[in-house]
Amino acid sequence: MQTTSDNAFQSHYMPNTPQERAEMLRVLGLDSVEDLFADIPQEYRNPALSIPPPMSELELKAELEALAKTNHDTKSYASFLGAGVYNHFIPSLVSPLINRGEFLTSYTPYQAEASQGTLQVAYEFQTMVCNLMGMEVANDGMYEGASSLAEAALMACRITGRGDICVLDTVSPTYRQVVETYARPQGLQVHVLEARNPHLPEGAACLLAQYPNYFGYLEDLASHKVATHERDALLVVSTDPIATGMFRPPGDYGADIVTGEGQGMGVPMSFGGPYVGLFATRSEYIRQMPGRIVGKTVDTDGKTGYVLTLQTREQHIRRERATSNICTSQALLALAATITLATLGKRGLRQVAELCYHKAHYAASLISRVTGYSLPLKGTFFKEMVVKCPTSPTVINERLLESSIIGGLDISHIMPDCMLLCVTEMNTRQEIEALVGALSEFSR
Amino acid sequence: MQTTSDNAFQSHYMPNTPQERAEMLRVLGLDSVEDLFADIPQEYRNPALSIPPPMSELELKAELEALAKTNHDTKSYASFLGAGVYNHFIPSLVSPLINRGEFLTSYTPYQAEASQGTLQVAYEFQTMVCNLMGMEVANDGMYEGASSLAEAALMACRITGRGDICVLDTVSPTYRQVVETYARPQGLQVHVLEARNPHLPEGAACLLAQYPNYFGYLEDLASHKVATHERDALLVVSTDPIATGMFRPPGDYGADIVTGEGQGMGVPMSFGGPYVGLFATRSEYIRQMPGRIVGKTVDTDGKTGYVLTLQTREQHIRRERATSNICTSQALLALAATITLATLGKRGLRQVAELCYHKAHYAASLISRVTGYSLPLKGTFFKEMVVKCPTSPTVINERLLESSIIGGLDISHIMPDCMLLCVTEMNTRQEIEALVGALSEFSR
Amino acid sequence: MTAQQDHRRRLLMDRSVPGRVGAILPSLDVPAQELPDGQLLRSDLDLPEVTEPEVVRYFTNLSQLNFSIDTHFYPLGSCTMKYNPKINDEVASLPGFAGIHPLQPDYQVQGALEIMHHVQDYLVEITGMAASSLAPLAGAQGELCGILMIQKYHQERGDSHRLKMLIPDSAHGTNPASAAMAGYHVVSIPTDSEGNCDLKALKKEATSDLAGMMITLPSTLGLFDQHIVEVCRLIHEAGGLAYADGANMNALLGQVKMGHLGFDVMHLNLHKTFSTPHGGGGPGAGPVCVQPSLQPYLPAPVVERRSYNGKESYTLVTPEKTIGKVSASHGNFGVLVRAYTYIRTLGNVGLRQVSENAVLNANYLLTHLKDRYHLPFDRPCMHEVVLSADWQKGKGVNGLETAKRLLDYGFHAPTMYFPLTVDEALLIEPTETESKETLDLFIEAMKAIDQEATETPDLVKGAPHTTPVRRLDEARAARQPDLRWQRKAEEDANS
Amino acid sequence: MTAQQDHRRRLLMDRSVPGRVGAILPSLDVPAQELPDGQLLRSDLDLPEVTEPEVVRYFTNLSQLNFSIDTHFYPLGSCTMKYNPKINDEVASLPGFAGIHPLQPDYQVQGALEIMHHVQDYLVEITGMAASSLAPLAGAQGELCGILMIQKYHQERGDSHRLKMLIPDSAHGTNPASAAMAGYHVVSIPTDSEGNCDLKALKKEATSDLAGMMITLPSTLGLFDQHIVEVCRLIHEAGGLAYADGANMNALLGQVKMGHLGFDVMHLNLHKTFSTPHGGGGPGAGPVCVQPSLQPYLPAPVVERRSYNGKESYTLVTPEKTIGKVSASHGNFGVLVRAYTYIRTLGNVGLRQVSENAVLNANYLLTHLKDRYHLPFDRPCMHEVVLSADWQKGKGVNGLETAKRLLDYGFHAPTMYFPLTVDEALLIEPTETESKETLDLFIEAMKAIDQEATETPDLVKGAPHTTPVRRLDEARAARQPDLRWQRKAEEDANS
Ligand SMILES: Cc1ncc(COP(=O)(O)O)c(C=O)c1O
Ligand SMILES: Cc1ncc(COP(=O)(O)O)c(C=O)c1O
Repeated sequence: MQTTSDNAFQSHYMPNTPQERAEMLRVLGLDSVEDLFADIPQEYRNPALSIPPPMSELELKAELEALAKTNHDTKSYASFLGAGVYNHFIPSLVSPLINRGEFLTSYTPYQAEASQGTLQVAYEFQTMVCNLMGMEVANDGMYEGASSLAEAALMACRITGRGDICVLDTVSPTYRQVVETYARPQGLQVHVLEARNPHLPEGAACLLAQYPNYFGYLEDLASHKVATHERDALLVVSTDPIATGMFRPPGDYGADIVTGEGQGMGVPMSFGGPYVGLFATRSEYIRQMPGRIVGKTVDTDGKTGYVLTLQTREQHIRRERATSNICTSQALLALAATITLATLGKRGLRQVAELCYHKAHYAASLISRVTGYSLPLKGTFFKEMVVKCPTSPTVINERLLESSIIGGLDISHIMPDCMLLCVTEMNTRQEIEALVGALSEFSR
Repeated sequence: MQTTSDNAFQSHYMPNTPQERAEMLRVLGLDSVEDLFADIPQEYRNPALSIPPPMSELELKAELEALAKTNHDTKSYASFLGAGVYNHFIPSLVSPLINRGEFLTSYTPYQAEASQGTLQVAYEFQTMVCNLMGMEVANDGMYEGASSLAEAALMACRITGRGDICVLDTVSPTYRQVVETYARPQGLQVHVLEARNPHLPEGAACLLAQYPNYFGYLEDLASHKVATHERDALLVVSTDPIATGMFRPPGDYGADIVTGEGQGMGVPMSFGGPYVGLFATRSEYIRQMPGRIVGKTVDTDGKTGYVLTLQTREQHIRRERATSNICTSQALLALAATITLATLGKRGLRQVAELCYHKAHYAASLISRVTGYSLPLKGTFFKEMVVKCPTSPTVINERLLESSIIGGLDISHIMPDCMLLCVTEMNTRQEIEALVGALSEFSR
Repeated sequence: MTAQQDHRRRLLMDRSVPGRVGAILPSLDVPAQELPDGQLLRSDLDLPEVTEPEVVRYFTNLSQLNFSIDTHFYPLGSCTMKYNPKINDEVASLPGFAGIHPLQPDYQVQGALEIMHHVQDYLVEITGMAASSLAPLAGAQGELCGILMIQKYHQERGDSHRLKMLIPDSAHGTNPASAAMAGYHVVSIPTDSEGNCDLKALKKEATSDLAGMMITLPSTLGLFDQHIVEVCRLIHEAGGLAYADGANMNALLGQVKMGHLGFDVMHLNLHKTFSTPHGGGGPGAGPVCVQPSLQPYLPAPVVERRSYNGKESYTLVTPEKTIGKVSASHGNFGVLVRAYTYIRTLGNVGLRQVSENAVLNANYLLTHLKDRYHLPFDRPCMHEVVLSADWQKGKGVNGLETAKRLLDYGFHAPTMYFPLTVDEALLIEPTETESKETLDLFIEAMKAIDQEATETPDLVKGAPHTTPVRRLDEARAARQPDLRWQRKAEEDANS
Repeated sequence: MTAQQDHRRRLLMDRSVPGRVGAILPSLDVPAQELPDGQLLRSDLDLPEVTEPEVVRYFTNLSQLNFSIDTHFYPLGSCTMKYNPKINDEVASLPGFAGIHPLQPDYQVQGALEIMHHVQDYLVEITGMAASSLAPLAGAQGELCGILMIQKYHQERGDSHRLKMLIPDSAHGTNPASAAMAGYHVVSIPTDSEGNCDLKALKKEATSDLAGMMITLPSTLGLFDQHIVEVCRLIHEAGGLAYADGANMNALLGQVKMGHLGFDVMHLNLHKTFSTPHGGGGPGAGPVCVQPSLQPYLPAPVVERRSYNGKESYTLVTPEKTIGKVSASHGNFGVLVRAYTYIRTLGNVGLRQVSENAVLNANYLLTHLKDRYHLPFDRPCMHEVVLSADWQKGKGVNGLETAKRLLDYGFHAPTMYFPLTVDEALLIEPTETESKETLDLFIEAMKAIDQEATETPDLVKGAPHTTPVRRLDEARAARQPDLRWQRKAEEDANS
């Protein structure tokens, strides 16, 4: 049996056996591996390490499966929770494809000739992001939606040479926090403006909007564009790519930078990550764009191939003058999104968007008929809506869980007794009606 | 939205669009696809097809997940059921590797130059089967354990030119049934002999034994070999490959043909299949062996490669004079077994076997101390044993299920009130003790 | 460079280093028990000692040496190499399906039995038969079951003298092999000049010792026998039963039902028509479907639906006069789940489109290639087309070489030299999941090879040139069989 | 032949055929709702129209164009390309982990929070720090967080004039970039002739405007700074804080704890040291670990364990003086599950063996190669060794060409031209999961290339020769950026 005493433990991940270690040390002219660590001051060497001993795969998997079961997941619960992270359909082919070792265990394609798979996928991804957003150029992905928006704000400041970032109050509060984290240290100011009537201060660098906004409603991008243009500022829009399957994309309204959270396109919710940030802009701004960019070129035989390009923007070349510090990004999730979009295709993405739309509106129509509930906001919403409840949404949610329903997000701190409810193509009519039934129990 | 009217339905599996079909028909000089089926008598064409309409992946997956949950599986229940199919550890790497499209979606390697992956795996598999069994040659796998044994009996009759198949009463009753199914039509006789003291009739072709036997105990192969040799008959042994991780293999005892069920080596139980049959014999009998065989050779440049070989035994060449009708076999499961054995390796397989042994014997020692229970059989058992119960095992099993335990097999029809109980490395001490606790409730 | 490439293909036992491990097992959590007599234990076991990373890299690299559906057009005739949907594999591996034991009592596995029952029903509906059994594990085993049913049927009627089984000369090798395994005397029936069963020959052989006839429909020539109803009638007239080899059902889904044409029994190849990945040579599943007359003989078990106190339940039963069991369990359940998923996904409408597109694609190839390759039967084909390379042979390039050359063009080769009745046969089955663009590229390649046969025949004869190995010496493999790794003598001495 | 190969790489939009679909979505099961004003809807969307089989074949073929850990030795320095255990991916995709939403209330996700809490604890234990936050999504974001903590720490103490961040010249580009993003003035500190931080230069810059210094340990030269304790002391003396870039922790696991050496804050690259597959460039995770002084500033959220009525529970909290949030959620949870699984699998004993073997393997390469490649710092290295191709350059072959030639030998190239301070640098990191046989083959290849540089330099200069494409024109890519597929003019006219 495997023992855990130091000498006896031979890991299944490491080939060197004691004999081989001895042989290699002989080549090095050393007595012990210890000698290789001689540069570490003696008094700090070999500290105690209070980590459990090695564990077999069989036992560990059983333990983790048990732990996983303590979570309330979408296989066992109907979920109406959204607010930036969504339970969307993931085609079965995504997992076997992204888990192919050649994609999964390669790295940033620095050696283009040995990385054409990754590189061509990136080119496909950039194409899709541009097309979804209605923009001219896109990068190969960012960490996730919020930091993408933050980086877009920084980019707008670089382009305009200005330091005032305006953000609508209909942008996700969390996204606004992340913008703050990124902007503050550079001495940039973040101003929150009322979305109904945003007055950009003189010298504003940009206006950040979310579309559909945090509350699920379409933002009036056309008039926001006018407002920003008046100030020679840039319009930066964070969008839900699924919404662009049916709604006019931000690029159509003249947005200058468009970002987004790509999670909804083939990436599981995974308690917050890994996801993939989307980032697109106009061609003229490309040299100010953060992130990796892949371009098409030819090899010495004239054959088409792909390479990392415009790298002089990046940290590994430009160092402290880079457009961002981003290095390891979220390539695998960009691959998942690319495969998902390829599978859904032109027609499928629209179908998904329309299913969301109709189901969300159906839910809304039922809920607004339940006494005590109402939809306080007006306008066009996509798959999310604010529902005013007769009592605390947190209390309601506890009750819903008993009916195997994960309710919407409690946003009482923004709008009293309000819940941000999300309905996607994953929610069946039965689930929607069960939700409405359970909500009715609180009606007054 | 997708409709299901015949014309509108465009499947995601088939590329031809209505436009393309029209274009292709134009090339063929035809008006309609119907015309291609003109050879089918008109009155039988286009019958009604009462199959449900097409279904989306999203809905179908949900339906199947719900259906799967109605089954009582080993993720939710501790299982002590064996009798030929076992809950053994499957390393995590097996699934991603066997699901690689290049392995998964290729076929029998008729084009050797385009199938070296599959062929080399087969050569590895044959090597491992030989080494496990202690035999000289092995084929690339059969359907499963029982039909492998049946084919071995037929082979023994061909080799000896005789028609009497003897089988021990300690061989699995199901395996014996399958031998009957295969032997009867050829006019071969199947004789069941008492394992304690088998008297082979004059002119017997072979003796079939199981090792460990159906009841979990080691068969006395040494003396069975003597008995068969006296009659110039062949000793055919069906074995559990995991047992060969610690016990002397049948080949050591002079078995002439060794078969087995490979399921325990990396293949899920899957309610009975797909599994993989093992088949090995002596070199001298190779031309009588059923199944596919892969051999090593060289290419025109002298490079090593692998090919299907000795194909003149097979149905596609020899037709009615073939050694078997087997064509599509279970290659993917042979791959799973090969990967599993490579991963477990010399040391791991022994560890698995020893874990089974110690846990099964621990369980036996506890159970035999519970009033009303006993172990009626004597001898050395591996991971299974017969337990005599105070009441009907079926009744006991119903109760065990309430404690999340799947009990052993009720073999009352063979030995009154007896249960065939199996313990593997997958059963924790806690599970074993819970089983014993639950069994005690029936003690009298 | 070669060192590294050779290294990649080094066998596991040559990679083995004493002391390396590939898995960590749990330590023993119960008191160690007394081991048996040492005589019973094995002293050594030659299995590799390699690490997990090495296992992964070795098998990943090996896989890349294969052509496959996921990477290549694979028009291997008679094999229905169609796309295998990924959802099928995903659902088959759900714990509720992959983690259940075949001997669990019925009440613990109702979901599994329900699926099997549906598959039985769907296959009955698709074939126009009365009942089915999912027990057979592949097409050949389905054939054996079908023949055993015919045999038992005759025996039960006291007709034990019927010892002859007719099989067309174009049949797949499993047909005669299966008939022989059942103890039948196989008589071959020739094909007529139209590619149909030669009725004259059939009539001559339809004698009173006839047990039955096995007919592949469409035949392995890719042709729908124009006299099939007459053929079945003749067999019945002689007191025989008509067996349909349904491995080629991809041509006929929703177009015609075998049961309507006069067949008594048939098998289906689920892995082909219903798209289980072929796994380098299996697993498959070969369910049998029968008319009412043969239902009592079905191989065990079959699933029955029962109503009890108004509650439906499913249970495994043994048909009354069953021919017996052909495996230890209930069939290749994992394959059945895939077939179920496939049928539900495509539905009635989709299944019909499968055969339409499969047949359309094959005829598209036929039309484009028949000027350059000899078409032995010049009429529309079904889902596959048989061509002959005998024109090319005239130029010194045979069918095998033509096929091997296709590998260089990035296509898997068609089935070669089968059916045996066509010289230099190339049996091409494109399937419905391939696109017109792919077919066009294939046509282009076939034409280019024909041209090469004229202009640069040595190029074709030396093919393949671009595969991981060049043409392999099969004769040597058979003459000096090397079938497993063996420790070299000097190593043995050291170990 | 080329047609078929070109076909395989054709872009999705070039494969698109109007009317094809790749997925069937459910039909609407609720009454259709009124659509909004058509003005709000988009009229068209350029996404491909391809089938599921084509998607699978396209991406499968593309994948094969990559080198990867699962297929190749990949000694890319500074990237820790070690084996990524398959169990990690399996458990991360369990429904209980992959199917939970980051905004579910704590009580619904206790299992997830428990894992995060354990990871926090393990990292604290491994680094010898006091607390950690798992929020940063990659190493670079971890750096930014660390620097923002330093910044806020100084600000809270009224030390807002500290605007200078020191960074050794060998540092990874993310270090200066992160410092700049935080608004710092970056000052580069040279490396001395031994490969250590130049203490003289450091002393000169350790002035009262010093905010801190970012030090990679071991450095990107693969060296453990022999005066590291002195370095930290000097920084502290000047009132600055010492930041450790822990991306190279693979060398030090269990050998030494950063917290003991005097560092105040550090980040780890979980995807490197703790083996999350690198995915072609992510995802990663860059947790930060800090001394007590910086704990209140940790990025949000962190997980706390609470005892309530004797019951333990886990909850997400925002540290008191947090620098804020750096993403919308809690970190790359899927990566954290993998790291947890990895740490538990190897355990205390195994983690220590990781660093031992990683360092041993690197030194084995160093010893064998230093005769043929210039070793700028001739002392034992840690987990990676920096060589220079400047001797080869003398023969007319540069580092890039040497690296590209390795691809022909079936090895991924080392990191080239980094660190910037070494001419023609080749940074080689073998990792602990590679075997001696592989290292020997690599050594052989490196020596062969050196010989080729002498004998057949053009062979090396023209490399690679065997990859799917030959040397690519990067200048053209940058000069005429072609960054996405665009419809050709004539197509536009037709569409
Ligand atoms: C026409 C025909 N019949 C029977 C079979 C045998 O089926 P299996 O290979 O599943 O045993 C095949 C398989 O290739 C076939 O093509
Ligand atoms: C030494 C060092 N520091 C920092 C980083 C940045 O980490 P990441 O790529 O995860 O952002 C890297 C990554 O390559 C690195 O090697």
